[in-house]
Amino acid sequence: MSEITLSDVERTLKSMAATALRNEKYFSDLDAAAGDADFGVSLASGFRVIDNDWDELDKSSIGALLLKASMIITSNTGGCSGPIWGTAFMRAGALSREKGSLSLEEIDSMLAAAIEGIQKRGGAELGDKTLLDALAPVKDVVSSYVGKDGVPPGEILKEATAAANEAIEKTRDWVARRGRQSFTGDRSIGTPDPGIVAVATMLNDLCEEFGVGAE
Amino acid sequence: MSEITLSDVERTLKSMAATALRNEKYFSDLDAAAGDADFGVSLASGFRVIDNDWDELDKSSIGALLLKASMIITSNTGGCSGPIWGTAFMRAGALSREKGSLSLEEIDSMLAAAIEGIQKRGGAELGDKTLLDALAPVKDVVSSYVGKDGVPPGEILKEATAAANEAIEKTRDWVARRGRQSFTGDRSIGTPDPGIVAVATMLNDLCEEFGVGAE
Amino acid sequence: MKKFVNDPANFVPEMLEGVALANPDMLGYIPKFNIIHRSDRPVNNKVSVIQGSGSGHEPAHIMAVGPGMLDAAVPGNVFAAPPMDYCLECIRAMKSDAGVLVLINNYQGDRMNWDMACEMAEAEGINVKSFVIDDDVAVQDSSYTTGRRGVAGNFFVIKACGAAAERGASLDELLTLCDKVNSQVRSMGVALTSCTPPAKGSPIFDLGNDEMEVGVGIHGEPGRRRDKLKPSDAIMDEIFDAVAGDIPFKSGDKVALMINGLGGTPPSELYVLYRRAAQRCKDAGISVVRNYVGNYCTSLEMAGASLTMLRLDDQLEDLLAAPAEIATRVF
Amino acid sequence: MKKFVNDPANFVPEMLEGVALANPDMLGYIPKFNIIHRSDRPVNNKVSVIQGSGSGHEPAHIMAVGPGMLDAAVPGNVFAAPPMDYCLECIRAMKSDAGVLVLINNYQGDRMNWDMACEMAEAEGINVKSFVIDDDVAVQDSSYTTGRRGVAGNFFVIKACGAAAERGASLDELLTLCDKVNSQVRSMGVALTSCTPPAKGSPIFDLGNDEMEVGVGIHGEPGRRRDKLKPSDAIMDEIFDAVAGDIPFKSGDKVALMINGLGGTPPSELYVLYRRAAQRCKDAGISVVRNYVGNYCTSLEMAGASLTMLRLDDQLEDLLAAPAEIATRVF
Ligand SMILES: Nc1ncnc2c1ncn2[C@@H]1O[C@H](COP(=O)(O)OP(=O)(O)O)[C@@H](O)[C@H]1O
Ligand SMILES: Nc1ncnc2c1ncn2[C@@H]1O[C@H](COP(=O)(O)OP(=O)(O)O)[C@@H](O)[C@H]1O
Ligand SMILES: [Mg+2]
Ligand SMILES: [Mg+2]
Ligand SMILES: [Mg+2]
Ligand SMILES: [Mg+2]
Repeated sequence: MSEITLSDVERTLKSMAATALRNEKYFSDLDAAAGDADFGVSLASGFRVIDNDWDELDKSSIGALLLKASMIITSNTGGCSGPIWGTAFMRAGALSREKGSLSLEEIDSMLAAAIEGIQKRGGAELGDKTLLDALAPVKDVVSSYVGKDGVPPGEILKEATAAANEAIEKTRDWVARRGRQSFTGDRSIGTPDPGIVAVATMLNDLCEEFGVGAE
Repeated sequence: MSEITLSDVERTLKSMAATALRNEKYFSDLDAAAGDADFGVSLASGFRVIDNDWDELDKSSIGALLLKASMIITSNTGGCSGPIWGTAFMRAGALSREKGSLSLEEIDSMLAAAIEGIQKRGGAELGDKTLLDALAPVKDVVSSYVGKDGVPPGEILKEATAAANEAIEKTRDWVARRGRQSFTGDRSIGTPDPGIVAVATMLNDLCEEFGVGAE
Repeated sequence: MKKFVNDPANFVPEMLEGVALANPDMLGYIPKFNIIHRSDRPVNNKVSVIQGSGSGHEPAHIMAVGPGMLDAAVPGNVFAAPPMDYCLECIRAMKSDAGVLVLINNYQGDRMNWDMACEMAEAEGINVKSFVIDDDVAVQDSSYTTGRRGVAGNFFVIKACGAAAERGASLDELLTLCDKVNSQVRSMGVALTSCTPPAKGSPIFDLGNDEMEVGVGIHGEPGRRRDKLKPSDAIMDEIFDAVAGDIPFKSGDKVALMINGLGGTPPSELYVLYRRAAQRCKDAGISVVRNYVGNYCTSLEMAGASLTMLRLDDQLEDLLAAPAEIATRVF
Repeated sequence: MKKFVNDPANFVPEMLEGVALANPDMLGYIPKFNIIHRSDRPVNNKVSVIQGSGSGHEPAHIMAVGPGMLDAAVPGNVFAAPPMDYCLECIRAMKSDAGVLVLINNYQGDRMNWDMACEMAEAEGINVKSFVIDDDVAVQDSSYTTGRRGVAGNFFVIKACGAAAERGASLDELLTLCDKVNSQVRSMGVALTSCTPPAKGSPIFDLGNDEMEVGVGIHGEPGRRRDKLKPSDAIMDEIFDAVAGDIPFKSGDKVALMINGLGGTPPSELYVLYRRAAQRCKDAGISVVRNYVGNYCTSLEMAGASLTMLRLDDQLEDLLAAPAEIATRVF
């Protein structure tokens, strides 16, 4: 795989912010099914600041940008999403501090660190029906290509996106055990987890951004 | 006209009570259009006691019965309806104290006294879109037969009922100037006054009770 | 009907029983006549201040009974003035050598029942006087001959009279005070939803999702006008103009400012409204020396709010600040 | 959306501005971080007691700030825990040599943001401890790993700690007290309607006309179970059994009994519920020495109510009776 550049990361972050803003209402509505209808608002509140302050953000390195994003999210996002997403960006940023580009192996480590950070922060395990259940299969796809040469990044993104999309359906009938929806117990069965949908939607939009997919 | 007996008055009062009870919800719903939806409940609360305590009521004379009814209504009916209906029965009862039967002329005087009492009590005038606008045409019908011999009471009741029924439609587009509906101003236009409907409904049921009408 | 209710016919008695059970020391309860009264009243050297109106306005008036406020309240059915007998029994129960003051909100039903009861009580030798409150600027068209309604401004009359009575004011002095408060207080309300009397079982009126009722009273009756729902500030601007423009309130005035919730509107929204009202006062040079944000005089669970402004002088400011104690525990 | 709201994005700040404008002397306001605090706090010889959770629970927690209650509150958006920065700034603003006590209701979002903020504050040398409240018996299935929610029982923890802190209790003593209150308090709620967060603009869930949600929390989330609407007494019986059966409360116990309205339920219905709860206590030999009927911890305008029972000993009874002052004026 060719390296992922700072510019790619910038496009990725901008695209994620756009996804969060565009889907603010949709994500909140998803959270209404078994939760408290604030996920879209919360997610958008951090990404809105990233979007607004984009020109002033420190883009001296990939890590600098991700750590700045982490701080913005943590400062501006309430609910579960601030700590969860803020921690993910912090962990990923810590592993890419001075970097101007990333190998697939590095991306794999960053995903692993983000997942581990989220687990530490919120105590969730795989199977608790949280966005971890989308991130883990995404990381698995990335891991499976580490060490394999010549695979275009777009292909990997496409496959990772498919894995996230599958996670939505696969987890739909699970019981939520974390966040506000966990209190409704079995009633979370049958409704997709908003965090998982958000991860998948961001990946789908990324495919669009990088002109991948649409077969 | 033949005389109206104590037994006729008893049947009349029982029939009025039945009408009030049967239409509790309907009369409240009518009051909802421009008022506060309590007319049916209020009217029923007094007549319910009359109905329940029927066997114990003093039926030694027409006046005794009507005064007892007045007391029960006044004690148990809130809102405008307690004072209005209580006063009407009191005035009518005062004119029939020791009587065992009534001439048409006496009935005419009792209606006049009831109307005057209601006006004194609540300050309403004809045209204010209150039950006075049903009672007045009813009294006019009765008055028109005073002194005329040989008219069966049923005929007079029928004509009086028609006058009350007409009052509903005639006053529908008036502006209410008394009671809770008066506060909504012009918005009472187009909805019938619940008090007028109640008077008309009682008369219609009386026709049934006495086997009049149904031509 | 989305309500905690058993048999709707027992709604009011069960509520009153609940109030009595919750305040065994402070309040007395006479079930037969719906009377809630201070258990330490009447006393002979203090005027008894009482009120009775329909139920459905809670905390008014039953939760306004206590030292420095009402001596007794006698509610009727939901939105229906209490029957004459209830009024009369309440006067009798609260009779005092210093007299009984009946505070009546200006509704025909309330007035007629209380007028009859006062007449009877007087005939029994009880010294009783009544005062009629009419603060609602939504109702001012002279063609509506019953005049203005009494709405949340009533609260200020109760508070001022309650405090003055506690300090030994005579019945005549209290009547003068009533007149002063009533002449200086103005209100207007807006409803966003209707409400459902338990006995009716369905909402009194229907309101579209984008509509509001302007100029509502407190009996669930529709307002003077239906309008499109507007942003909160625009709604406050409209009722502020109507209320402040009525006496009118002027630059330099000191006022008590009340945002009264009609029952179903949460405090968050009431404070959004208060913010604008306070800004408008500031812009107009009116100084808010005391404020009230909460549910004081409601229409069951109606969503909506009203604005009340009372112009203060030193006497009124002092009376509003006087201690009082009622059966509502906030902490 | 039937609400008094301007731009929904400004709903919380405008509410807070309203609260600040209404209490210029008593409360300070730090707009950047949604902080409402006693203007005379912090002082160095008293532990500061603070809380921050989502908005939409008013009067909790912003209207619980005042002498004898909270020193500061820091709300997030509607139903969303405040961002970590807000929590940290609140700790900083209230820091005192005696320490800072953070009262957290048991929600993942609240816990994570406060945990992070407390860690950072400690790193700055601030003496801060937190306590997690979880009184909701509706959530007890061990398979739900976040455990019970904190709901209206929170109020009693605030009141007890607020009073004890005022009397000079140390941070450690307060933590012991928190533990005592939390172990003796149980709650459960029922919703008759959903509620509408301003930013969402429509109800969180739909409920049929004859349905209720049993076991709701205070964040507009649905309950544990949907059921047919029942008469008020039957509803109270169900939640009373769940609450009283949990510790369990026993004959001879002294309790504080709270009927908490969820926002859209008027006092009349709350007293109908109280009546039954009081009867049930009496039948069970449980003596109610203090009661609370009103809106303490709400879900915006949700119609519904919860029952909270706190078992009292002399210490708790004394602390609940201690004076307090908050920014809610009831008369
Ligand atoms: N402990 C956790 N670990 C990982 N993800 C979580 C956790 N709790 C919640 N989430 C994710 O966050 C989403 C909900 O976030 P949000 O609505 O902001 O929080 P809350 O549930 O407190 O309202 C869930 O859909 C889930 O994917
Ligand atoms: N002053 C009055 N004089 C005569 N009838 C009246 C008067 N006020 C009201 N009514 C009659 O009473 C009816 C309403 O009664 P009710 O609903 O009990 O009183 P309220 O308007 O106080 O709720 C009206 O429809 C009208 O016919
Ligand atoms: Mg949520
Ligand atoms: Mg009526
Ligand atoms: Mg009425
Ligand atoms: Mg939330």
